[in-house]
Amino acid sequence: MNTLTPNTEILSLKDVGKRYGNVHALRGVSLSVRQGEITCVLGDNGAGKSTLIKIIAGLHTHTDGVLTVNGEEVSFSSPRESLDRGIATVYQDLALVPLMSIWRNFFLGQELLTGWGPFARLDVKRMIQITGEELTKMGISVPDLDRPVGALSGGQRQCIAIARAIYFGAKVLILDEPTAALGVKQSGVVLKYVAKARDAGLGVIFITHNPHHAYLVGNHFVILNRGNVSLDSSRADISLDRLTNEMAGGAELEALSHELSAVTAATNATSN
Amino acid sequence: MNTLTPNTEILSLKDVGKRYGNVHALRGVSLSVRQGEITCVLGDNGAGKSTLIKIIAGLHTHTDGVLTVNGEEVSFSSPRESLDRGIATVYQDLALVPLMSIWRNFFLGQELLTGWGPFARLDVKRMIQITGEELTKMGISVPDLDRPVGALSGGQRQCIAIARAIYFGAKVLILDEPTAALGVKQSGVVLKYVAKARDAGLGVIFITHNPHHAYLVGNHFVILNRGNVSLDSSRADISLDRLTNEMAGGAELEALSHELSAVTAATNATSN
Amino acid sequence: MEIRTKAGGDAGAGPAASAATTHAGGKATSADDRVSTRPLVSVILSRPEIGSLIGAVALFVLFLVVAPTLRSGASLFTVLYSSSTIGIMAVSVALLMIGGEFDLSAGVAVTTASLTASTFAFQLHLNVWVGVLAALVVALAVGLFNGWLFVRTGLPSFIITLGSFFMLTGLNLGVTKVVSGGVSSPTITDMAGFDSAKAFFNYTLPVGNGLRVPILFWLVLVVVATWILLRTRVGNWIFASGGDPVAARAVGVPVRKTKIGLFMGVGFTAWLLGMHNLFAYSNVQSGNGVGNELYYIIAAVVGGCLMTGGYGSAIGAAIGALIYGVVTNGIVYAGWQADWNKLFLGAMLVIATVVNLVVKNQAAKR
Amino acid sequence: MEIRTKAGGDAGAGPAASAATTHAGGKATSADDRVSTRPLVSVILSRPEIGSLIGAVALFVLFLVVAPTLRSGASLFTVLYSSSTIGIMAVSVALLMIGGEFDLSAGVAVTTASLTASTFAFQLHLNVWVGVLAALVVALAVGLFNGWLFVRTGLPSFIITLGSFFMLTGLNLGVTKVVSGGVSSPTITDMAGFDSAKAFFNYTLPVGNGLRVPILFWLVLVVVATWILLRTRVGNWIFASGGDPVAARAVGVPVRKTKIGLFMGVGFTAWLLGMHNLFAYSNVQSGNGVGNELYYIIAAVVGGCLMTGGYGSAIGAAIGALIYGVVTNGIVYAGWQADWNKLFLGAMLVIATVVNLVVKNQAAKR
Amino acid sequence: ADNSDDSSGGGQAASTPKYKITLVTHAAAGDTFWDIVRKGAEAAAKKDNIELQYVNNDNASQQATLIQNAVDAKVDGIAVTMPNASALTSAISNAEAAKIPVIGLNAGYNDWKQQKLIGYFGQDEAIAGKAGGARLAEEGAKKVLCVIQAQGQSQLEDRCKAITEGLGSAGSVENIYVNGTDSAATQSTITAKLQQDSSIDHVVTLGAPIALIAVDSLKEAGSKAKLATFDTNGELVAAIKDGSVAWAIDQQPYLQGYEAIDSLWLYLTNANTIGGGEAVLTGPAFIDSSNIDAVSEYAKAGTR
Ligand SMILES: Nc1ncnc2c1ncn2[C@@H]1O[C@H](COP(=O)(O)OP(=O)(O)OP(=O)(O)O)[C@@H](O)[C@H]1O
Ligand SMILES: Nc1ncnc2c1ncn2[C@@H]1O[C@H](COP(=O)(O)OP(=O)(O)OP(=O)(O)O)[C@@H](O)[C@H]1O
Ligand SMILES: [Mg+2]
Ligand SMILES: [Mg+2]
Repeated sequence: MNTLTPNTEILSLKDVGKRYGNVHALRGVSLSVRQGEITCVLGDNGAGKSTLIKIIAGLHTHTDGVLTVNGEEVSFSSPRESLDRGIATVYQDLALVPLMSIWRNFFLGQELLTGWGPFARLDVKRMIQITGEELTKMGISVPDLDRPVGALSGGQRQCIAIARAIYFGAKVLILDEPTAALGVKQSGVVLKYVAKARDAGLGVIFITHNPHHAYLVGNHFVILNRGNVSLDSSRADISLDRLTNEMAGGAELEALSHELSAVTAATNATSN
Repeated sequence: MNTLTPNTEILSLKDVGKRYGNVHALRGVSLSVRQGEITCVLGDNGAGKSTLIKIIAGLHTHTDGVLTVNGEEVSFSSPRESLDRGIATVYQDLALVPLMSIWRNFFLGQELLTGWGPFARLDVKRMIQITGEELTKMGISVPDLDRPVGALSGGQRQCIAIARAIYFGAKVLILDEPTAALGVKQSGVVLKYVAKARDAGLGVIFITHNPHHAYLVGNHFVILNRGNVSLDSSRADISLDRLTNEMAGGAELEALSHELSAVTAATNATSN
Repeated sequence: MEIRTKAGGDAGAGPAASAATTHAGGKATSADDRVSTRPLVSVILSRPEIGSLIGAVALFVLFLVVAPTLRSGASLFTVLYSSSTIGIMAVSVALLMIGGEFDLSAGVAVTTASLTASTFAFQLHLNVWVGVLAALVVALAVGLFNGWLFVRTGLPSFIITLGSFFMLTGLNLGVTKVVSGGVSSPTITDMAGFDSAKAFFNYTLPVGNGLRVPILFWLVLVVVATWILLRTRVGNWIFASGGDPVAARAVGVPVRKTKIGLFMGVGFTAWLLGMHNLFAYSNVQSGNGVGNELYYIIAAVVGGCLMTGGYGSAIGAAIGALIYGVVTNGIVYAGWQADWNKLFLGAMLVIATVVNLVVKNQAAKR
Repeated sequence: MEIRTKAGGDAGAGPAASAATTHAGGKATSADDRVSTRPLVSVILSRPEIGSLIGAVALFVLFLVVAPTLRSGASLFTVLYSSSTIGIMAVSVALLMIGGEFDLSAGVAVTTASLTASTFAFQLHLNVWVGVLAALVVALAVGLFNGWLFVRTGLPSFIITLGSFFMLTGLNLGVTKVVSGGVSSPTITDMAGFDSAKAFFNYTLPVGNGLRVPILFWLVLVVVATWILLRTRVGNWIFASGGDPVAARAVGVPVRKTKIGLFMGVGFTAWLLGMHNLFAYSNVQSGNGVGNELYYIIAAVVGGCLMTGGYGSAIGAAIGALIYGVVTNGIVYAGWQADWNKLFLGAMLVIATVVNLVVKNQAAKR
Repeated sequence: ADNSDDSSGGGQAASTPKYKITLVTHAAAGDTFWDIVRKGAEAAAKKDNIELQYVNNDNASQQATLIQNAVDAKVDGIAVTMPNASALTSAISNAEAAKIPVIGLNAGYNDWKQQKLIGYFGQDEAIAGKAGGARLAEEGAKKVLCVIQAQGQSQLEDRCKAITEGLGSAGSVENIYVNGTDSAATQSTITAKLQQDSSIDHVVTLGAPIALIAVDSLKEAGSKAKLATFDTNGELVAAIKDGSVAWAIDQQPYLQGYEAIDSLWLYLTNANTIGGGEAVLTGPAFIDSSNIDAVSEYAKAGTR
């Protein structure tokens, strides 16, 4: 299964910054994504993780610094350009069209055609079949692929977005908190997929709040703090415990845990 | 801190069901929420958790069974009715108006007034102040409360919704995956708040995919599986391990974990 | 309990962790160094109406240069009057638009009000003021009907009010025809109460060349609407109902009542303008008002209201109406070829909104 | 690694867990017992156009009863012809609406096309077909301009096309006036190519009382548009661009190009109808077309298109146009008082959409 | 209804078979002028035991459809106004092919023969406009404002053009467009024009309701210009009486409606045609202070 080429750098950011009006959401972020590696980006709420991936995905244009893909300096002005360079993204705030059916959403922007010339038409049958297969692989149960996406549960929608990105991911796969809305089983499936994508030689950026999930698959860890990179370390140089603590508030949670368990114990005593 | 009255039942569901067209999302769900207790609802993606809480919150009307609040049988036709009975809800798909400012969203529907009669006007100063205080307490940093909510990160928005529900929660507090989009620290704060609400005598329904979070605060656990209750147990009768396994796919994740760590080890060996 | 166990082991771990904690915790609300305080000018520029204000000023200056007539006080009052007859309606239409809905029947509803007042008073030989009250009831009822049908059916307001637009147009014509035998309202100039009603609805203040009272109505409406929007509970509900009705409903905002109220608000201003038209022009053609609804919507949109709801201001709508008045009259004052005036109007409209946009983008960049 | 450690301890825990696993895993896609298969009737009922089809049938039956004239074949062709003059435009307007945008200039663009063809051919003494081609270029350019301005400025299309509505109205008048000295297009009946162009754009098929060619154009357009919407890549993009442009752009759909294309599609149908009008009525008043854009939008909305975009069908728009034709002609055939026909039209519009809604709700319940 | 007394038609209704006749006009909804036409037509219909359907649309192609509707309904006769005759050609020839007699009124003076109508009642817009222009010249007009209440309508433009011709070298005419369906906007626009150009000494409106609004504009702008108009209605006659409007060009709309229907009836019952192959002119006539008393009583009844 290991078809790894040497870890060439596919994508790199150097001193990249982004302003939204008076908010300087990212400042001097440097990062690199290598083939066959998973780079985990962690950080507090509002740290700038989504902003970072939106730049790579071409949804926003960075205001400072240099973005390099395959050694070539780029500045994406549309997601199409990013997609065309083989970068597939799962957005945190999803990117599904609620009124469209599941299979149309799955293939949106990358529709399969059959026939040729002016008679080329959507290969509906195959698209439905593939969508069904891919979703089944992810272990979610969607009985009617013609239903509009808007009628699905949050997790089901997330699964479609992930399945799509993985199916179409060519060189780089970006996932922004893909497991947030997912159940234990589905999270597991997603992690497995992410690992598989890496093994197939893709570069992966994986954003998550869950250090356990991150440590389970990551090769490289970057922690963002208020728009700055506060930690950048490879797996070999960091332990899970250290990682958890490096994330803002790690220590606080520990204290809380103590406190809560005391309360819970007390409550249990009263109520039982 | 323990101001617990005896655990009277505030809210109960008996054989409640809900159909969306040809989808029978909930079937024969029975559940009860007691004062000073946290009922955790767990389950797979699409199991019907959000549907369940939308019924209690008055957003959907149930199609079968009986919903009782304070011993009185009810069928909510609008969220207002539910709110008026002291039920505050944090929705999974949030319920914030993107174009409105943070403080206006916080107090939406429960605005504070000053002055009287026809001269009653919004007490803008106090609302801004309270919003700032409550958000600070949750540990999130939002510099300008006049900014529209649409410009905030996913986690920041989630925090506002939670802070609001907790601030206005009167008798029952419902949280649908409140910690999904949150960082470690914010999750901790939310759990602490939930525990505090319980200690203040509220009944809490807490929906999550994270059995760790659930076990940390829950008194009672309900697992939904494809619209049915598959487990209903009080804290005393179940261990965290058991709970994790009862959740669909628990076992699968374990296996996966093994598999992944093997892969990761292999990868590390190759790449370093 | 995984997390707890672990926590026990690592409490107060590395210095990095605790540093982060202090940094993020506590009174973080004021501590974020990423946010520069917005300069006052940019705060001002981010108001919905500012773009259109600048557009209005630019157009006004343009016409002051090319149309010397506009520099006289009398012309200014003509422009203001002309703006006010759009502006009165634009206020309520803007509120409705902020609340997320349209009213295509707004133009003909004005005529319905005028016709009701005159026909009612004339046919029943009552005091004109009774007709005025009857018109108020009918105008509010039209708004209520629109709102009720909207809320009951959940159909887009565009289609509901398009239906009532046609129905009112038909009723204006048909009822007038049946009642008075012609297509214009009966003459009520000689009826009891006419003079006092006229004195109220068509008063001319002895300011300069004569300041007509609709201008005052308009001002008062703008002030009241602005107050409602920014400083009352209902204002909050209007923004929320337009911005995200599902979310608003979920947090307990009475979305349906708010929207019905907004439709009735349009009814109210239609009544006010209808009464002015009736008493200023003594009689009303039953075909009048058709097409004006578009001008009201233009004023609101040019003034910065979002067509999709949830954003806008009453002042903006007033400025939009002013732009309309300046342009339509300015073209005449400039003595430009009448054949081309629609072309100018269209170009001005686009220019005003583009200026609006540029200003907003500038504001966002600061 | 918390989870892994734990997993090691508990692998293959209780029977409950493994039961759940089998249940949820594997070929779950077909295994969910909560979903009853939707009966065929409900699948059909959930199509966007079905509600309006039922509305159309109901109205047709109503008028067959009250208006005996309608029962003749000749009358049917009149109704079809009258519907087609709305329907041709309604197809492209519906596509545009599904793509999330409006075109208020659609009505006058038709007149622009007619005027361009006749003026161009007349002034330059060219073959009429050259004028026809020039009109096509101009009509597409109008669409391109609308689309380009929309994409460049990001302003709502309502306001952009309102601007071009006014500008085209002004241009139609001003240019015609300058070129021909009057307000109607010059007579080109005696010019080279007129007869062949007329034979094409105003052909009457010898079917029954005479089937006029716009009915065929209309049918072809509906078929092509339906094919595009449901079976091509571009159709997918149209739905996505209207349903959620941000999401569509994020997955790589060329939203801007799609929308520009849709605006140009409106230009194309405006040309087609404009040519028919020119050759059927020999000359064109430069003030024509104003207000027709609303009828196109009505047809689309009555036919089930969502005003907010992302949902609808070309067949629905055609049915909407048919409803319009049945109602407007039906009222005349029924001999109802002309004064009230707007009232009837409005009432029918509301009834048709309410029927539409009821049908959809019924469909959703199954 | 057959036996009801009719003040203007007079006497008993005819005992001829009940014919169905459709009157198709290019009226915009809610124009008082067409009220009078219609009243005349209804009076004739009542007298002649005719079932009259009145339909109108100001768009030429829609008007053609209305004629086609009448043909489909197999009516016995059609009366039609033809502001844009070429657009109606095919519909009218369909009627004639179906052996339905068609008569013209109000508009179409130049085209009715070519369209093979059985007669025409109306005025020649050119003659009317020229007469008006000549009268303006007589009154010493130097600068005339011609107010058009709907853009892009030939018959309105033609009136202003004819006035220009009638005025000749005596003065100049400037056209202005107003939004005829909004009194306030109409008033403001005319006011603005008068403020802009104080040399305007005469204002001509093309419809009675617009003239009544222009009265206010003149007042507000403080202009001394004289006001004249095409067509009349009850209020306008009062305005001529009190001197706020100088004169009106009258084309006797009541007569147009009445005669059109009546001559169709004559044609149907007795194959008569009126006019000896020429148009029957119903105007122009001037109504001013000298002859206003003669018409004011009828104006109140809504027939002048
Ligand atoms: N469009 C925008 N306009 C203005 N500010 C923005 C915008 N989008 C994001 N921000 C701000 O930029 C900062 C970073 O946001 P971002 O969404 O990247 O955070 P994040 O790390 O993804 O957080 P989370 O974990 O909550 O998703 C936040 O302070 C946010 O409020
Ligand atoms: N409006 C709707 N119309 C039709 N089906 C719906 C609708 N809302 C939800 N469903 C279906 O009902 C089922 C339960 O959905 P629900 O949102 O309650 O799941 P959930 O347990 O909250 O899932 P998650 O953990 O992913 O949020 C799903 O199969 C979903 O597709
Ligand atoms: Mg994020
Ligand atoms: Mg859910």
